[in-house]
Amino acid sequence: MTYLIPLIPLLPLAGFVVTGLLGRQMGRESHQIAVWAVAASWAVAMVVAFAALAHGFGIGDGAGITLWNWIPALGFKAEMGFYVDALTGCLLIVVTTIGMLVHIYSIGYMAHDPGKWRFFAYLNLFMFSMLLLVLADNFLLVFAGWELVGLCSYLLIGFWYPRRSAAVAAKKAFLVNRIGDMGFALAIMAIWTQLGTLNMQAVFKLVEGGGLSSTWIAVVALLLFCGAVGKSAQFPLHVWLPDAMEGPTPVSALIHAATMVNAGVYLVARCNPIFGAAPGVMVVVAAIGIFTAVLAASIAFTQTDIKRVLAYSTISQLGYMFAALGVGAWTAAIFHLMSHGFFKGLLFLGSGSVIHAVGDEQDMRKMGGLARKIPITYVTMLIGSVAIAGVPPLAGFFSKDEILGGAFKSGFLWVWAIGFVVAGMTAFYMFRLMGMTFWGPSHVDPEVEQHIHESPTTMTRPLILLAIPAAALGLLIGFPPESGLLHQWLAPVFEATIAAGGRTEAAYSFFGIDGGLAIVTTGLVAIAIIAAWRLFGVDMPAIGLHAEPRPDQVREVSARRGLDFLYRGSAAKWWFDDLNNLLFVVWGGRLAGAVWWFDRVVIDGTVNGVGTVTTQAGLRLRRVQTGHVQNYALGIAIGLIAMALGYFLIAVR
Amino acid sequence: MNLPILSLITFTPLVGALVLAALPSRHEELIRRTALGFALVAWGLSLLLLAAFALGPAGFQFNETVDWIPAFGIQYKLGVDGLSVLMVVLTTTLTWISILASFGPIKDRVKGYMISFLVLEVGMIGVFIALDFFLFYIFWEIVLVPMYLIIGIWGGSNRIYATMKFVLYTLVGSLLMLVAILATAFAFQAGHGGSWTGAFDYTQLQAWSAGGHFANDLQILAFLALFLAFAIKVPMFPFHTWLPDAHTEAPTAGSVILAGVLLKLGAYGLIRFAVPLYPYAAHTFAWPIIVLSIVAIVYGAIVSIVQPDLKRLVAYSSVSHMGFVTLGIFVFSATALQGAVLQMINHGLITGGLFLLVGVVYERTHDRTIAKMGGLAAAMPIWSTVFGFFILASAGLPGLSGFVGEFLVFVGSFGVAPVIALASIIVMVLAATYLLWMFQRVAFGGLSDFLRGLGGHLTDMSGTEMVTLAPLAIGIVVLGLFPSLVLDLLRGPAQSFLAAAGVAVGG
Amino acid sequence: MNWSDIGTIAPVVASVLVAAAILIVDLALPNRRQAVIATALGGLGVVAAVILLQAGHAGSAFGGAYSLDNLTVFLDAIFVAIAVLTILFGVDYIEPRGLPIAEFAAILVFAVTGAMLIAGSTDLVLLFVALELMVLPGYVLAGFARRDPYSTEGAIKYFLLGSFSSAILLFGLAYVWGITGTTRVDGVAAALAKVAAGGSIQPGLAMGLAFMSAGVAFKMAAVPFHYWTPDAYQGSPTPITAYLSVGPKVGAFAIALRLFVGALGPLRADWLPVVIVLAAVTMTLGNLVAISQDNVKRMLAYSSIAHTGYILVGLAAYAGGQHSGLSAILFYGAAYTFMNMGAFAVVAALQRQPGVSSQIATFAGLGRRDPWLGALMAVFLLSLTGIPPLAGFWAKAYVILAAVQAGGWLTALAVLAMVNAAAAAFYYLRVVVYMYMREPAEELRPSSPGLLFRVGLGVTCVLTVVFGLFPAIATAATNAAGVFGG
Amino acid sequence: MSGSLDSYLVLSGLLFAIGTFGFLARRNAISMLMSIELMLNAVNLTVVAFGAFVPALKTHAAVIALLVIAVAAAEATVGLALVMAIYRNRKTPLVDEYDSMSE
Amino acid sequence: MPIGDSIPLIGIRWDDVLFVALAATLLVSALLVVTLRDIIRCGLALIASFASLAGIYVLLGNPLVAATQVLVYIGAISVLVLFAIMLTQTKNAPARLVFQTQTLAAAVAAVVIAVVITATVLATTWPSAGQRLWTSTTDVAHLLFHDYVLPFEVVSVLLTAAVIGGVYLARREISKDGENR
Repeated sequence: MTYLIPLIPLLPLAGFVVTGLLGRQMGRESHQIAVWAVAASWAVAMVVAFAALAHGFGIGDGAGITLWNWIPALGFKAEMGFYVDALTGCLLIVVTTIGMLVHIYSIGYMAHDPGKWRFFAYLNLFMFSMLLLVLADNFLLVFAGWELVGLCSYLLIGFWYPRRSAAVAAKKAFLVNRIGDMGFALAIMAIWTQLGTLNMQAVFKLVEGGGLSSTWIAVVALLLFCGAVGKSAQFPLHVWLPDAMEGPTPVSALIHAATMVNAGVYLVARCNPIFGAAPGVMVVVAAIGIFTAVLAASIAFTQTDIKRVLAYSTISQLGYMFAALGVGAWTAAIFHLMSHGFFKGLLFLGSGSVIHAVGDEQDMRKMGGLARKIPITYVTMLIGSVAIAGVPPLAGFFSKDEILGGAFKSGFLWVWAIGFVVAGMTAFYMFRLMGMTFWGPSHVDPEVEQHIHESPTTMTRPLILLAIPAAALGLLIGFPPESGLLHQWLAPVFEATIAAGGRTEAAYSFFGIDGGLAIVTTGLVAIAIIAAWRLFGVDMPAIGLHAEPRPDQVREVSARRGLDFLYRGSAAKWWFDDLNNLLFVVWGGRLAGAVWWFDRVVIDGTVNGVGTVTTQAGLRLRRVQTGHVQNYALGIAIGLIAMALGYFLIAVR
Repeated sequence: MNLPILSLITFTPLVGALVLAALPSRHEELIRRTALGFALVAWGLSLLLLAAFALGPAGFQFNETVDWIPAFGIQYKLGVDGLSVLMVVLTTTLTWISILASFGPIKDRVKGYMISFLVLEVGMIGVFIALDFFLFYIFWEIVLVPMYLIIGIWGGSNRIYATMKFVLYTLVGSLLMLVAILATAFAFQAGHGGSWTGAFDYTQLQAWSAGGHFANDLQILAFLALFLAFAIKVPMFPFHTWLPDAHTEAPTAGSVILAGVLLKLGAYGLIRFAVPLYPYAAHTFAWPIIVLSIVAIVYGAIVSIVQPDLKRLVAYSSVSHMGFVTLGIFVFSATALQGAVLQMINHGLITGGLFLLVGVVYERTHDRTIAKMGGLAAAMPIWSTVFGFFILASAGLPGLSGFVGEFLVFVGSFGVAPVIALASIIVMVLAATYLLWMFQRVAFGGLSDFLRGLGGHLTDMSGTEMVTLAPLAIGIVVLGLFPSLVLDLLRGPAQSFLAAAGVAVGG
Repeated sequence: MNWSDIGTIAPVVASVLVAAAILIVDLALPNRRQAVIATALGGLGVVAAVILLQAGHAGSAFGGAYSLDNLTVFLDAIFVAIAVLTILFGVDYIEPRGLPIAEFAAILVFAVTGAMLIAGSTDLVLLFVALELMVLPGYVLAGFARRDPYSTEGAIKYFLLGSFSSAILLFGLAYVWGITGTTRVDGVAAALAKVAAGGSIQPGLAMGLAFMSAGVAFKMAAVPFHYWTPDAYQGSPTPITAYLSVGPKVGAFAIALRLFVGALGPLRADWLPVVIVLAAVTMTLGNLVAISQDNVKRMLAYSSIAHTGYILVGLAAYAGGQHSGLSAILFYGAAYTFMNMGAFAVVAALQRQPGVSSQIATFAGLGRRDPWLGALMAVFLLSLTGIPPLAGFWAKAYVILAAVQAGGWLTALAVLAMVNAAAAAFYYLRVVVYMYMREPAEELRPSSPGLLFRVGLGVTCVLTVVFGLFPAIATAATNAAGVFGG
Repeated sequence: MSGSLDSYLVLSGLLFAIGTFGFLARRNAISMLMSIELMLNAVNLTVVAFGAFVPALKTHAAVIALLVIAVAAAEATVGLALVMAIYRNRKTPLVDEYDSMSE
Repeated sequence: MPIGDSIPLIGIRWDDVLFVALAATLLVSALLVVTLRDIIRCGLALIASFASLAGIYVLLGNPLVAATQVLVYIGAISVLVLFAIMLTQTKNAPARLVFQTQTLAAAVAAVVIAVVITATVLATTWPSAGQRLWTSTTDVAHLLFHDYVLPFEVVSVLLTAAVIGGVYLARREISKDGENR
């Protein structure tokens, strides 16, 4: 099996190279190679992934292959090698499946774009990078993939480069990511200098064996988490992800919902032996995660751009995952990662279909009543929404429930409490989105309205294909709770850490605390959904639900004393962008300008000043040469006297 | 093989220069091709050298020694170790690329230009292979004159100011270095009963230094003089201000060579001479130099952000990138040193490529102001793609060579003191900031009014231009994936460097 | 006096005879300039041959007043070369201006005879008389374009100040003579060695040294005794400036060697500080003022002052205990002779047609208009700057090496010299800038100098390069310096 | 008084100083020339005085003095010829009007 | 009747009297040379100072030098100077044409030099015999043509060169060497 592993990333890489070099010449068929490459990669990945899951590969006993010694420096070594265990397998499933579906979806979505070949080349490159990240067996290679996915994200966000906002968003995404990457890079250096290896399995062995002092463990964990925060758009580096929606929608689905943004979660989960040994850092992870979850959810409340709502939702869900990691619910985090990957991928692709339908309009205030016009999209998105809202028995319910349960049972009551609230908020804003988009009266531009039509099959089929796991994944791998298939798969990866943590969890008790929590949460979700229906309307004749939206009430609620501040803050994304703009663009620009001034005036001024002083001295001194011979003679006489005095001084010495 | 291959490589361009001198200056095309031919021959010879170079043994290979001025023990002594070989290949490669890249842009006084370039090559190669301190100095100074002419004659509007600044600045450093070289040789002579034999011989000087025979105050003074000369050349903060001017005014190929090779001369001098000969002083000043390097790394990047001119931006980025090199040298770690040398090569490839690309645009627009650009991605897609590639390489993207060098420096310095890496790693963000912002302004957005006004002149890259860039791009990818090609060559030099610097070698 | 004495001073005798022959040929064949030139060059060739025949021989004549040794031969060779080059460069310049070649050549040869006598002088009186023989014709040469107000003005300034300094020098000599009681250099040295051993020197001797130092410093054009240089150099006909910039200067250093090294060597610790200060002030002031010059001749005049400073570093190194300083002086003298004459010769070539000024603007576009002349000028200027592998570089290197070897304050002086050299690059390269990087204001015709002139330029250029690539002349310089022991 | 070397040397020193003053102060080239002659005479006086009081220098002094006188004559010849030449160009013997080459 | 060594009654030596008289004449005439306005009178004063110096040479027991002084300085150089004065038509001139603006500085410098020399002379112990020695002319001739024959010959060459140069410079000639520097 091991020899198959390199094929998984190399197939998309080959696709990238071929499409990149020849795509322009291939014209309308430029997607072919890219799509087939990913499809092939998917096939191989499935074999590998299920083999890995079936074998129950865990820490240190997975399948590895080393291609070559990448950096054989004196005092440093990093190899080009891959490693597959159960965790990798889970990720492979998500990445390749959604990746393949997004590729197929894009055939239709990008059909008329002149840069289609470029788009597919970039997508293939992304697939390669992401798979490299997932498969890498050492930290440096993970970092390489880490940076490369950042690059692809940059390229794809800025895909429509003539649009200034796209270019700016692309740059912002890359830069913010890089801030986190600095931490990751430092972590790698710390690991190398402390342990002398970057091979992850070897590092974990060493950490477990006590090869690293607790201080260094905490430092490394914290630095790694910095990287994760950047890539997974956690507070305070969450600002890039909403802007990243400037990219084509398939990109948002693939990169900014289902795969790349999960890299942070993956990294922390992958490094569970390190994090597990740093309880303090775990608290930080949980805190940042849950804070991000509530922060992003609060912003999602008021956004009007359909993709931005989904983006903030993504941030919020990622926060959940980090909270799960932080409380030690490792499997729950990965579970949520997978389910979220599918339903959020679905939601994004669906939103792309919506945007496609209404003539590239993303403002939900100019939508409404689309349910009947684009039914497939509507239905699949509804499934996604229900899933994310956490309505049983869809995927989101199980994964979210495990997270909240994990938090509660491991004593992180505050995490649970906030997470509980966020669950309600999630349901609310998702149904706000559904209501504004699909239900109620149409606000679509009459011009456009006539052209609204369902997307082509290349686009709808992926939606359907994604809706299946979004609906069924929970039951499939997450049932029964806390001992489903996924738990069995991932146990080898996490069990050591959990055991080392010294917490033996009580068995899942449906008729006990777990069931209670689930019911409470579900209740809150139901309330939130109904509230959203009241405010934004619902129209589901199949189950006899109908309610008109009430914009007046929305206005009234949002203007209520005490709430108006929250409303404005939410709408303004809590002013993070403005703060960043002030700090980095305005003040940073001024600082750079000041430094340049310093360079020109002080440093270069000194250099030129030396020249000027020299020249001026010359000009002054030349005046001695008056042209009058007696002046010269007097000069000589004075020189003579000086010399005589000099000699006398020496003589009497 | 008893072929004096080093002399052959060194003097092939000189023969070329003489041949060119004999050609009548009106046959411009013939002159161009002859120059390229000789540069290619030198390149081929250097590749031969690389192939014949034995990886195993430490020390210098292909040695050639002829007494030159026996009265002072000055020899014509050449020899290469892994470091030198790499630098020679870099030099010969960039030279032919530069010459080829000059075919179009240089239309005036072609003969003088090509002669200058070939003579420049002689000096540059000579610096890298001279094993006699005095011979080194002579080649060092020979480099100065053709570059002075290249900037001064074929440069931009403010070329005279720039070239004078370049020359005077460099001369101040190098003349003081001469004093230091002579003082060192004299100390050696005085220690050998007044015999000048070997007083300028690198290996003997180094052995003498390793024996701890150079007095501390001599070391301090000589090191400072050498350091000044090399720091100006590198250039290190705060001796860097000649660089933006020189780069901005130089013709494209001049900038390529300036960035690609000339800056390396300083770093090479530090590695080859300044540290191994004066280890005490090197250790004494290591921390101040490390601080200066970090300042250069961060400062160069910050200043790059606000540069209005493409070339000036790349020039300041060089200050930042070369900061890694000096940092890597003075943390005295094998890893960091290897990273530093790798960084030297990377910087040659990447920045050389960036200057070529800026030159491509300048050829068409006769302007380099970033504010006037915009939308080139649509107008010149191939150019933009290649430009983007080099920018990413410059930003240190993994998989490309820039990453490995920088990372090795980081790791090495982190091992010495994490605070160094902590202070300098911020450049990851800053570099991305200035590069991507520049790229955004140049390539993205709609086509600017200025560019639209050029109409049909705004053609994409020509075949020749792609040929000049292809080797660099290939080098960047290959070294990014297989840095061992370089690192293996550096094993010996790094070990002997550290041994000379008095640091135990790990790994 | 006997025949062997005559044999010992054969070059001097031959030189005097050449001067006489030139005048006789001119009288016998009026208006036949070729004959005069042939006589002069042929005669100087004979002199050169005589000098070469003397190479390796040693001896003294006239009771020790004159000594033939390696130093004499070395310096004589330089002086003859200077004479030949001056004639080669002069003809093309003197002719179009209607000045007589014969007088020019004869007076020049007289001056060079004086310089050659200095080289061999080991007697204070002979030294003084020889010095006068060198400088008096020099005054005449400076004013050789006697209808030209600049030339005569430069000449009279040169003359007045020169005579003044001669009187000062002579006054100092008288005191040294009075105290040591002998005019023979070795006698003086022996007497002073006793004084030096005694520890303190008499005020009278100190004053004598002061006056003598001032006099010699004047001849070298060291600051603050340099005032005559710019005016005399600028005023003189350019080939004569070329001569003045090297002949009297090398002559002055020959005096310094014979007098300060040969006679006053025992007191060198006493004159060391003076030389250090002189050297420092001289090179700094020379360079600073040269930077602001717009006339190339005047710029080169100040640059020659700066070079005096560099050579003085060698003397200081000797005084500081490093014998190698002496060979450095000699090498510098030789290298400086050729590169500086070359530079002036290019100026002269440009000024071949009367009316062309030596303003720097004249050089604009020279590299394009006259590529060979431009290239030659560039070589000379780069050599003067001290760029390897040209002669000027080695000259500086040797001087610096000697200074560094001496250590202490001399190291500081060496550093100062190098800083100065860097500053000097500014004005030398400024000419290159004009030649290659600027377009001419007005189109000048390429000056096509005559064959003799081109030969001269070729020789200077080749020597400048050859001294650089194969500084074997250093061996000769070392041998010559060996005269003073060590 | 007349039997002491010091008095002659002081006398020559004063003469030298007077000559120097003349050289520095006078504007006429010929006056300057005359001042130089005074200085040279001062030197000669020194030499002869040494000869008269130091036995070892006795005869040498006369020879040196004679040579100096001859040199002075040669200088005067060239100097006066130069004065003639420049007078023809400038129509003035006042040297401070010869300043066409000032900085 | 032989004259005694010293003046009767006062006891001052004749030599001293002569010395003082000659020295005074010398200094005064030298001062006149550098201070008189009329340059012809300067020339005449110059002759006077030369003459008094010749007297001092005699007093110093060196009649040969004294004779040469008279012949060369008074007979040749002074005449040349006077000729030159005539030829340059310098007339009695107002003071501002005689003296430089830097006269005061010149005077200070001259005084300093005088003081330096005087102080030096007085502070130095000379290897003096304490009495005047008489120089015999034959000795001088012998020395001149033995030890000093080379300088002597060189001086003759020097004079030749000076004459050639002097003649060239002073010769009247129409030529076209207008220069532009």
